[in-house]
Amino acid sequence: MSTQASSRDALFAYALRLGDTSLVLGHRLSEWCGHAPELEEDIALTNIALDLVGHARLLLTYAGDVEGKGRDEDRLAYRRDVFDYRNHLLAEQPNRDFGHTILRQFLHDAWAVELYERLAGSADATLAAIAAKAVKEVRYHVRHSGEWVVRLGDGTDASHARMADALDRLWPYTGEMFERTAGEAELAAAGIAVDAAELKAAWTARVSAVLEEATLPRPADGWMQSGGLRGEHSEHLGYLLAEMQFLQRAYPDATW
Amino acid sequence: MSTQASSRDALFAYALRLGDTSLVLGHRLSEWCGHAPELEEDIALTNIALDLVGHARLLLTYAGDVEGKGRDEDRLAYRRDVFDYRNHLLAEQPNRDFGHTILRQFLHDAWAVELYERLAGSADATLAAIAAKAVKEVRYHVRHSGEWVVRLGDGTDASHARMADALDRLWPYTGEMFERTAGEAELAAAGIAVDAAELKAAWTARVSAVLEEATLPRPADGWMQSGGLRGEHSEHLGYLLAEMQFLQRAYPDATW
Amino acid sequence: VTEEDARFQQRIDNEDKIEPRDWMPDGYRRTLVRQISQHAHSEIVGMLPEGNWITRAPSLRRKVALLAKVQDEGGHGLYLYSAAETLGVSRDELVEQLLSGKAKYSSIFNYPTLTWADIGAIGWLVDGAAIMNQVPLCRCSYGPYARAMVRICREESFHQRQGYELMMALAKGTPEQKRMAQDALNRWWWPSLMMFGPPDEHSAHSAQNMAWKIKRFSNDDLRQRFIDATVPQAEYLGLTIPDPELRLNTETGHYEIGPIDWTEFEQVLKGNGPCNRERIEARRKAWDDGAWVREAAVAHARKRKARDMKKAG
Amino acid sequence: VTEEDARFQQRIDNEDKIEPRDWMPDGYRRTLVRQISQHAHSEIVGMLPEGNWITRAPSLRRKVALLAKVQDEGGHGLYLYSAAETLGVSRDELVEQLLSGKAKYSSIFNYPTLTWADIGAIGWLVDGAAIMNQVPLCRCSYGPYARAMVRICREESFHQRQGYELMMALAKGTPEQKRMAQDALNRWWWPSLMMFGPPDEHSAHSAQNMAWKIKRFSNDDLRQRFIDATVPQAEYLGLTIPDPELRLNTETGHYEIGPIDWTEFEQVLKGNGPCNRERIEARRKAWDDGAWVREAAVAHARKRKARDMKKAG
Repeated sequence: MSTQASSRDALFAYALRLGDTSLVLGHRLSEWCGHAPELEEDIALTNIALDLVGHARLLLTYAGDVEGKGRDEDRLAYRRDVFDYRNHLLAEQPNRDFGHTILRQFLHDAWAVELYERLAGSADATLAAIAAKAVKEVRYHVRHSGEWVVRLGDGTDASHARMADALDRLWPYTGEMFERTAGEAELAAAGIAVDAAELKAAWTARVSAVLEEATLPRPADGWMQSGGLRGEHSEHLGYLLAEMQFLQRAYPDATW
Repeated sequence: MSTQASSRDALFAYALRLGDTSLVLGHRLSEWCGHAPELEEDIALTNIALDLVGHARLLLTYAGDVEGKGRDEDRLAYRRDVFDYRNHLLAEQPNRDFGHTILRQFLHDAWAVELYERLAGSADATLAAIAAKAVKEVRYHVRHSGEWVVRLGDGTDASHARMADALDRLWPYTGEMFERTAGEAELAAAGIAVDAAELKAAWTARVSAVLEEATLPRPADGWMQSGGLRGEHSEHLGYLLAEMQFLQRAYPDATW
Repeated sequence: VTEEDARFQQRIDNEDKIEPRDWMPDGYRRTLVRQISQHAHSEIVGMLPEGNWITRAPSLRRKVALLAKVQDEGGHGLYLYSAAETLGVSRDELVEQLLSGKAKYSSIFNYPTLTWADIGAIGWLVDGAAIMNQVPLCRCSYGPYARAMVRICREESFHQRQGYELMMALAKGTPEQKRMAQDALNRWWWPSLMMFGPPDEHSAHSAQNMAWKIKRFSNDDLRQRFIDATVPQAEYLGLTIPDPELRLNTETGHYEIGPIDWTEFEQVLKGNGPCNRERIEARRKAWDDGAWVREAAVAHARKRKARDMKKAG
Repeated sequence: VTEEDARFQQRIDNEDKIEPRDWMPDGYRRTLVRQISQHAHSEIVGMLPEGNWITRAPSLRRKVALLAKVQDEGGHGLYLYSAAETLGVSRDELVEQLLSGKAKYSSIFNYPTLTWADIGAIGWLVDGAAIMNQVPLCRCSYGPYARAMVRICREESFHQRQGYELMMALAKGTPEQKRMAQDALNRWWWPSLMMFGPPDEHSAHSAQNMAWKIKRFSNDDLRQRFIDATVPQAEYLGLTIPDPELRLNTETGHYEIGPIDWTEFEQVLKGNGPCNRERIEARRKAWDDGAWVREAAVAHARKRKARDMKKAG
């Protein structure tokens, strides 16, 4: 019973990690809608945002089912405060310019594609099905964001400088992607989860190749920021949630 | 009974107009805290923000008393959505640069000082007391913001251009200060309120003198924006409220 | 009237489609460029008021629907710019005209979205009015425009149903939601009616555009159709049209409305709407902030081509 | 040791106050400039984490209190820059050093404020620790610094009581509020202990600063005082200090704590704290964005002076 409870907690935490990261990153991308550098890219970013919010819906719904306390996707998305969010810090970093946004996206996508490819073979049928759907979309995302990283890194001097700055800022947030949630190792051993720590090599290879093509030197792995998986976020997430959750908080009894 | 009710409604609306305008403008100023062009000004802007939020507390408390439904200052500040806010549109305009902020402040202060000087003689003892307290502070505000308008208008070419731009943007929001809330004319006739329409001449004289000293041509009175007194705001207010109200909305049962 | 003009008019009268490489009168080309680009700009600027609620959509389902809708509008902008390009004008030129204020876009997008209900009202009323205007354009004499409109109308009518469904959820929801819905209807009703343009007696170009089959119905006719379709929908929602003079004329079967305040319309057209300045500034900022990205993309493509040629050589 | 040095040390030993125009050793001056400006910078940077919650304060009463508190910190910055200026260094130079990263500020402000409870925790713990450090500075041998500290300590202790009262409201509030308070204590406890600096055996300059009466107690002594004062306060709040090894030594009467993770402290010092970059960028942005304002003020003052002289002449 206690083992069952703790493996349920672990699965809940795992689904939240994936769902929250998708939701917050999708939110950040959606902030671009109507404001991108060109119309085609406006449509592309919105498309990726749509996919990510779509993944978040599936994952949060599943998290709610696993938890078994009757919380649905909206309850989880709209009624948790910052310290109950489990997204990667990378996802909540502000958009800054398009270069930062697309690099943040690429660093995430390179992780997500490795993750979902493996998770599609999960012993957990729901996770496997979600991953199988997501991986097709995420393959497109990583190609799209990777191409932009190359274009902007190996574009003009000005664009190269912006991308180098973005890389310098965002790199310290990449370490967290390879941390484990509580119980994740056990879930992985049971064939349910993918152990995030094991994605590091494949991610590094993928990212290195793109950065090289983009003529951007890969930063050394220095001190890494951490905290998202424990609910210790940056100061940015609180503002994001205040905006996102306003209506559900202001009209708690309403159905939309 | 019906007259009494309608004069209560009018007084409620009037107190909200004054209270909401103070609160929203104080909020905007408070966004500068820690970010002003120099330390002395950081302290001065915060001081004015403090005064304005202070006025808002008195006015909203009184509005709640007049309404008689048990709403206190926090209930009114934190639990009304955008269409129940009655502030001037001028107050909610975003800060942009320091020049816009200080000009917005001056255009308001020049109105507030005329208003409170007259309102200090109100037949309503509470409004009279609030106004008597406020007018002392507002006299300092208008001197402070007016001096900055002069300094920046008659400073460098760059500062002059910024102030001219600010004036061009903000002028269409000044007309609303001389509109009346429902029942305001009747309240004014009873010696309770100050009829906003009657402040126009004194405001214009005060503003014209400062603009002249600032070498800024006074814009023609063209089409004026309107709506704040009817709860029809700009798109900015919703974001301001989502941020301001987050904790009260997220934890509705808490006392802070 | 030249012989070419007469032959052209004959083709129009035969309901032939005019295609990009066909001869056409300068006036026809100019009118189409103006109308199609104005329509494209409206789609692009129209992303802003709705985009304003994406980050605040009240459920994930609604958020996804709104994202998809705004994305569709971007897509419509793309088709329409392409249709305009077939008439010999580049997208960059058209964008330049929008940003400089030389080109217009639909005035309706100069109103703010203040509450979530505005998203419903835009779908129901603004898209509804747009469809009334646009369905006849599917039979427009200029082929590329007509074909773009077929696709656009299909998506717009989906948006319109979605908007109505959103209003329904509010109108049947809590008292606060219903109030929000009514408030949105109050604010969007009159501007929606103004979307059909000035009354026929003040409408320029109409006769020529009718003859060219760019326009097939008069402003007032389309407005009346919209009113007749919308009033019962409002009733079904349990919402009140903000017009005390509204009444059904049982003889004609049409709803009659009170006078439209055209001064407001004129002011918004002249740039004095609540959001004119913000809309254009938002587009200009996106364009200016994106300049380095577009330049880098061009520079990279050039580098890549040079490398490929070197390899091939 | 020169005769001047000896005479100076004699004055210090007599508890004389050193004043700006008095002779002083270069090392004394340098140490004071470094310490006072670092202290001033800490006040200014310290406005940011708390300022982060002004727009979200949960009641108007709390909002006013927080605004006033952050304003006080700006005021402390002003006094301290003035005290530093008496040593022959300008405020602009000092600001330059902060913005270039040459000068330090207290590392505690490189942690984020994540919830409202952090505002309470900062008042209670961070201001509490600051007071422990600062009260002895009211007797510092350098007069202007000592006098500034008297005023600052009075205000800080008001802030500290306010912070504790805020924590009390949370700790006695709803379960969610209590959880928020505990979470804040968990995150701020160890960084607060690190505010006293490295353990005595690793602390540079200490002996000289003690002799000069710039410093009067060792880091570990002050840290222990803080722990002894704070642990019972946490108990009174019903909150748990996040240290499983914490225990009261009944013989010494002091609380003993588990080992402090100095690697984290080192990383934050080195610039790798959660907010180092953001804090300095926020200050730099304020400074850069304000350049035109400061320039205009100077230009205007010059114009005015020229006009006044013309009038007078």
